[in-house]
Amino acid sequence: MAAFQERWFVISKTVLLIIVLAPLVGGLVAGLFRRQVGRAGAAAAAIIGVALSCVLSFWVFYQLAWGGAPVFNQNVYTWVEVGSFGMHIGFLIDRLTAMMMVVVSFVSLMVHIYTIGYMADDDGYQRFFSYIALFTFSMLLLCMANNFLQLFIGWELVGLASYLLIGFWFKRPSAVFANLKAFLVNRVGDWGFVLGIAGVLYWFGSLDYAQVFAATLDPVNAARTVEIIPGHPWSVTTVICVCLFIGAMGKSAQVPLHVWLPDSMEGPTPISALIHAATMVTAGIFMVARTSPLFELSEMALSFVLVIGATTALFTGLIGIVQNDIKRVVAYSTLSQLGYMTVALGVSAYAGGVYHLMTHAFFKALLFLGAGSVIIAMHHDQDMRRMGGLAKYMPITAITMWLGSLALVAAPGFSGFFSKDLIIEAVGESSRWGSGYAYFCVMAGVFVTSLYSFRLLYMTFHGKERFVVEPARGGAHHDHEPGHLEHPPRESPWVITVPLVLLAIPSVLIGWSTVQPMLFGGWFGGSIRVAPANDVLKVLGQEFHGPLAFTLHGFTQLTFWIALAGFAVATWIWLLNPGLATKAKKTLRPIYAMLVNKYWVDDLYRVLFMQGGVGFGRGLWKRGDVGVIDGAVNGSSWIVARTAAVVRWVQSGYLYHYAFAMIVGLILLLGGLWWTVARIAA
Amino acid sequence: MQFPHLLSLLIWLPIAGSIVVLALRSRPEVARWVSLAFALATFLASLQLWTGYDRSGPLLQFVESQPWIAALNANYALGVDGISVALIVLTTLAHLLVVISSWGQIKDRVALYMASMLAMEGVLVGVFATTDALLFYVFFEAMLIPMFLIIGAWGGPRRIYATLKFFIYTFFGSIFMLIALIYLHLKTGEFSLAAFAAAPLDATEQAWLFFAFVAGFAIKVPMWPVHTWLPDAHVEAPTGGSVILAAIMLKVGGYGFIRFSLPIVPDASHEFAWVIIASSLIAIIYIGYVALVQEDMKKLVAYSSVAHMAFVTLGIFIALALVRTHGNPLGARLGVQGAMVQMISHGFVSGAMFACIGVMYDRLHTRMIKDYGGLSQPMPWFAMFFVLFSFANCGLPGTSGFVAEFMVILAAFQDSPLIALLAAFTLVIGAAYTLWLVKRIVFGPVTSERVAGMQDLNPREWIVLAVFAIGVLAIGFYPKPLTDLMEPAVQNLVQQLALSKF
Amino acid sequence: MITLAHYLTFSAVLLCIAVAGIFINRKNVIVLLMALELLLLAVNTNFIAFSRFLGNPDGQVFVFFILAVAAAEAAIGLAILLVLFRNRATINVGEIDSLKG
Amino acid sequence: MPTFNPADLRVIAPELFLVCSTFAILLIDLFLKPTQRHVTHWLALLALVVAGALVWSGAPPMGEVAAAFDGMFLRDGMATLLKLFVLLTIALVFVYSRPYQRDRGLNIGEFYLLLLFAALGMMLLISAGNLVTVFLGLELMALSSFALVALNRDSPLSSEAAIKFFVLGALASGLLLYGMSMLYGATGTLDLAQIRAVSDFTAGSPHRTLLAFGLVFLIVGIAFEFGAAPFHMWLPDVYHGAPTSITLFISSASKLAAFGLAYRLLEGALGGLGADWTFMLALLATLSLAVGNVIAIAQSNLKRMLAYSTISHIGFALLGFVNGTQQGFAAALFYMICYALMSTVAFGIMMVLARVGFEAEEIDDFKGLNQRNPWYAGLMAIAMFSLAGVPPLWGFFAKLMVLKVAIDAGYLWLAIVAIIFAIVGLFYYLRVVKVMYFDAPADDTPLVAPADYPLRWVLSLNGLALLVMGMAWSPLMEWCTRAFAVAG
Repeated sequence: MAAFQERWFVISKTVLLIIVLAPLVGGLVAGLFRRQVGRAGAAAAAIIGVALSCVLSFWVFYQLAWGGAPVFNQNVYTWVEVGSFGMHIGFLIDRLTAMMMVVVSFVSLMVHIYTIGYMADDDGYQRFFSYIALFTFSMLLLCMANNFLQLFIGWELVGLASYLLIGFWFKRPSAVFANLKAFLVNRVGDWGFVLGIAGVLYWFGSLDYAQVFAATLDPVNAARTVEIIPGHPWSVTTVICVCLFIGAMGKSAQVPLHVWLPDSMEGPTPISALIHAATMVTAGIFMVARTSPLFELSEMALSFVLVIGATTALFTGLIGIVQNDIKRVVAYSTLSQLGYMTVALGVSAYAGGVYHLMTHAFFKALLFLGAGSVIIAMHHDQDMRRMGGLAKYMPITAITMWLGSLALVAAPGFSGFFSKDLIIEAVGESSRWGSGYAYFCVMAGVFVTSLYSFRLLYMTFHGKERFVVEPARGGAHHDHEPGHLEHPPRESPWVITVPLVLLAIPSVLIGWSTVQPMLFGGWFGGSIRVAPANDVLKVLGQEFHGPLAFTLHGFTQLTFWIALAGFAVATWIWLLNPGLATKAKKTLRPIYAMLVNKYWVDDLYRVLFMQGGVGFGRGLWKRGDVGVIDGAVNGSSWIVARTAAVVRWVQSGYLYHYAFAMIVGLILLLGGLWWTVARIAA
Repeated sequence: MQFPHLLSLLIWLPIAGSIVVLALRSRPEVARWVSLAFALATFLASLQLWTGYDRSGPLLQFVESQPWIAALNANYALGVDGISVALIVLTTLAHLLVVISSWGQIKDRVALYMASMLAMEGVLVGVFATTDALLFYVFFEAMLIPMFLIIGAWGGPRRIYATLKFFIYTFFGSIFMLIALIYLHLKTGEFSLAAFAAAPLDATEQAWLFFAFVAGFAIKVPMWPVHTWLPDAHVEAPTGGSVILAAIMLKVGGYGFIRFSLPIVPDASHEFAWVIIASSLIAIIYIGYVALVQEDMKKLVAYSSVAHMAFVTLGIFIALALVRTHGNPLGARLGVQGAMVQMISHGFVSGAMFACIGVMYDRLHTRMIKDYGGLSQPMPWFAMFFVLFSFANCGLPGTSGFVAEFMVILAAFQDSPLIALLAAFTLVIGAAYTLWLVKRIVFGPVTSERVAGMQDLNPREWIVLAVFAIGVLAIGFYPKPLTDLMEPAVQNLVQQLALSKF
Repeated sequence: MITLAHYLTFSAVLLCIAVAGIFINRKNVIVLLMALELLLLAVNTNFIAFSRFLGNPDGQVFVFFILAVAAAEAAIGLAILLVLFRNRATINVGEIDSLKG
Repeated sequence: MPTFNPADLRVIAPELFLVCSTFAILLIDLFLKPTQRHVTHWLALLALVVAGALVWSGAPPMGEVAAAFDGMFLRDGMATLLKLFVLLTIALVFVYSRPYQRDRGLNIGEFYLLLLFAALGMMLLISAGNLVTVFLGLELMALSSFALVALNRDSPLSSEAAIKFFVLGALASGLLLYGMSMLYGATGTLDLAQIRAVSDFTAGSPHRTLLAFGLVFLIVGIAFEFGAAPFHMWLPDVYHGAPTSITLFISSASKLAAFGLAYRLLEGALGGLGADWTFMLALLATLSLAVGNVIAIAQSNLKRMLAYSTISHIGFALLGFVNGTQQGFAAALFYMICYALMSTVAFGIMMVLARVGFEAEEIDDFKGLNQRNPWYAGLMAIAMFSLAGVPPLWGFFAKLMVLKVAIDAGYLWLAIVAIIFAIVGLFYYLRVVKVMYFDAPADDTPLVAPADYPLRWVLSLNGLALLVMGMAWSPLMEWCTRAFAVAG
């Protein structure tokens, strides 16, 4: 029995390798052998791979959560070894990782299945499967890393997958613009991230999590400072954490590096759900939680995190109110929710952040997939102004979207309620610099979230039908005007609705069973380290008396009433009084303009970095390289050639000039003689 | 069983091949096959270096030595350490690929082209294999001749300007190095690198020698601001020439820094490391911006080569600062290793990029970015390779480009976070110019009828690009065999750096 | 009293006249030949004077050689002059400038 | 009391043989019909070969000097080496120019005889131990050269070149003689070794001023023979105007002989004034490098370009002289030999390509040569790269050696000047390669070399030698070094 226990409840490296590699293999088969395996084969390969890793992830999760398996921390192979700097590829599997693995592989599996239906008509079917399988591989690599190197490798590879998927419809100029933008903005974050990693290696002497986190316990390391600008000693942990967090800002789309995420909606909807809502964008959150021992050492870095997160939570949510593209609304909602998670990190409620990450992954994936379902029904039209009243045509989608939205607005009892309310309360508890501002932002954010969520539901599923159904006029399938459908919208096939339902279940229920252990029960164990003085969750935990009590208590909270106010306003404007919105638009023109133009941040970046960069480059090229450097190079050869052309006429052809030259030479030599004699005499 | 004079074989086999090929000028088809046979034989022979090299110590291996010039006490002395082995294998591989890829590209004076390539191969192997400074110099300069011919005879419209610029520019730099070598010879009475390294030199001497070496190697690398020959040479060179130029010839500069500047004038190298570091950082940022706005894709990749090679010089000279100023030999090793990996990696990546551009050029006969667009539709395989190499070019993990840049940035941080900050800007700007290129060429709607009619890769091109891709990915995912190969040599070098010559 | 210095000065003056004759003359090649003879005369004067004042006959022997060679030189010079005249119909120094640059 | 010693005849056996055979050829040639001119050709070659054999076989052991006629005639290691190469280059002139001369109706006895006389003069000059023999050798060489330049009697350019060469040459030898008279006046002897003995101990004496004054004039003469700036003015015009075969001779054998002249006078006679003449030579070297390399760029005529290139090479060779030691002379001699054999290739190929009515002397005449005749294009490219001093060709190592000795002597600045101008010079050599390889031929027909197999083979060997010597020049360099062992 003991032997069985040992075998059964010890995480095996082979299993982990299969978890990581199965999607990769599936992806490679789907991608490289697309002709040989065909559409069905590619889908099967990718899905089998992801399903395998999903099942095994659940198994590992089970081993850790209930089987009492010890934390797994082993290197698979050494990547580079320079003296005692070893850089490895390896796995650290603790509960935090296991949770991420489950979330990633489960959502990914759902999306894979959904894709069968969503992409059914697309020429790039196999390619799509290979990309999302590749993404799953990369994301798992990222989550399961036991060191910063592998974290960064996964980090960049998910960026690659995101790039490829945003630009999946590469014939669309907007898509290839968006994927470039996404990658470059992420690279700005990575610029910081890589410096953070360099700092970790330099000051902690290793890239291995375990060694680094052990070293953070040494007060010497915590107190160390560096003077990057002479005369200003900064704590090295602050430098490292700020740098790392800049990476997270890129990947998790925090202000001011958020600009790529709305544009990334150019990609097919399944990947918006998978990458740009559930998993990849939360990598930054995960990374901060993972490196909590470092962040805990720097109050300043956490304040930075807090302020950035709070700003993102409120201000990107506001933009969501004025969007008409259904996916963009959800995208801005994602930005806002990422802000919430970041705020949680900023107040040291790492578990809260991660918890919200998990619940958000489910309901946001649900919302995106639901939006995708709507989009299919509308024949790839995403404009909500041409929807309305869809609930009666596609009930499953409508219901699941409602459930997801309720989770999003933190309706008591839904999963989002547990995670978000706790974040807000944790902010309220915190006394960190910036927490006042953050508290205001997250509170206001509740209203905003409620507003845009219900606006979306009303504009899409309820009210007047704003599309026209007209039978096919013999034209090709795609060439009809926006808002004109050949046949009435209809519910999506099962490959689409089943994932919706499967995602709706955790969106609604998961909070009940998990909130107690994960947030207050120390479920994460050593994965997350919080300094006792910062532990706001512990304070909250003292008042926590089970999920039911918490839910009931939720109805009495300010946040609930704020959300309800948002619901009321949304109902008033978009359901009961259509036309009010237009009026409001006119009266609040400056604010509306600001929101529609996304605070002009995109324009600023375009002028400053795109046009500015190109102009700067052209200046350097034309003035610097061609003008100065080549000017000097070609100029010197020009001077030589000119000199030659002139000096050659000293050779005039006349004998007497030649003789004269000899006499000059003679005199020169006599001069030389005089000079040497004088020198010798001296 | 090891061939007794393996290094000599690697030098002279291709040169002999070039003579044989030259004799076949009236039969181009035979000339192609014969050159392929020679290139393949050389490559296979060079694999023996890889397998037979004893990785346990820094000693030179496969040593050969014959008296060469009694009057100067110069020897025909060969010997390799891990760094040389890696570069030699890269050289023979790149030449093999070039011979294959130029199969259909070169139709005029095939024998002369192939002969130039083979001669170049021998000379380049010689550069990396010799341990005698004079012999090094001879090889160092001799490589100009075949490249001069290749660019001038098979190049683009401005080939004459480009090839003369290339030749005179590089000659200009190296001739100062010659003076330095003569000076060292007069000082030591020998030409062996070991003797030079052991020569006592005071600060003034070292400073002069250092700048003489810099003149030679910086132009070859090329470093800012003496890089302007490279874009012109690349743009005009035929594909094979560009590949060799980028993949191998530029490495000679970095190799020279490792073999000459660091061991012979360590103190001056340390004193003036800031010059090189500053120049490297300027190259990374300035050249990045310049690359961004290029309209000619070869020029773009050429500029990106300059920026990438800056990581080589940065890694090498950061090491000095680390050893001497910070007493951090471990960081120094990381920097030098990074620089060396960058040399190999850049060999694959830039070689592959130029091969890709060659594929496009063969079809449309233009290198202007605006003439392309939406290639992924007519040429999906090509698009896949091109995107892969582009990501390698901007240092995506999993490709070789990442390994080196990562290591150099890590090392640079140990010297100064500010240097690392500037160096790491390559993450942004490198991605910007590379991926913008990808966006304009590979993605988007097909821009013209001519693009729509482009054929996807033929098997020959496919093989070449696949080999490059394997190299890029292998180093990217598992660089350890490569770094292990070079580690003893790097360690030895760093130990030497710590020793001042005063 | 005529000293060595006088001879040397004399020969130096001859030399200067000869040289001047070569590079100031812009007319006739024959004059050049004459100037060259003058040059050799300056040298001969030097040798004889030195020989006389050193009491060493070697210099005078040398002078005989110089005279003999000068004759040969003049012969060749005139021959070339003839060829030149035949080809160009001029012996004006100022017109002999097709080779230049 | 000096008496005639029959053993002296053994010392001058090569010269004696050459004199006798030249006269014999002179007589034989009188009786030959123009169609039988090849007899003269082969006899002349035979004479050179036998003379060479005699030089070689009778050579004194290295480091020893065999003197004849009271030291008027010296036979040392340097003489042996230099004479062999002089004879070799003249033999090359014969071989290379036969078709060229024949095509132009210049394959006449005078050509061979004058060259043989010039060879004799050079040998005498090289072995001179006395100012008289220096003078005689020099004049024999110079007078023959004047006549050779005018050999093509119908060419206005040739005659113009000849008259310029003659007037300036006579001026230079006049000035040289004037300098010799000063030497004589200062030392009371015409014997080089005795002058040397005096010159070694003149510091502070009034003789010294006189010697130094004479030295200046000697240097004028030497520089003229070399063609060092600013005494180079004759050189481009003569190269250009003379038939290519004669240009070949002047650029190769004459320059070797000039080395002999310089060595005998500067080191043999005035070694004690080394400090004075090294500086003057350094000045000349600088000027030569500058003038030669810069003006060559502007040339469109290959012969003229090579003339300026010669001037620059003389500048390089003088770098060896400024060292003023055994090593320095050895390097300079090595350089001159190398240069002579490079220029034989270049001019040889020009003659191979020339046709009746077509001189192949404009650079543009070489357009697309690679397509028309790849072999000679290759040889020409080798010659050009070698002249430019690009490794692994011989020319590079010659430059290396002189740079080395110059730096060794403390003339670092001069070495740097030299390399900077070498870069300038690179441009015009590369231009020739560019024209041959990169330009389209004006005429696509293959250009076949004359069916003269000795010419083809020897020229090819000569060209390949530049490549092979790049790897195996060590023995020759050692020979050069030993040639100067204890010679002074």
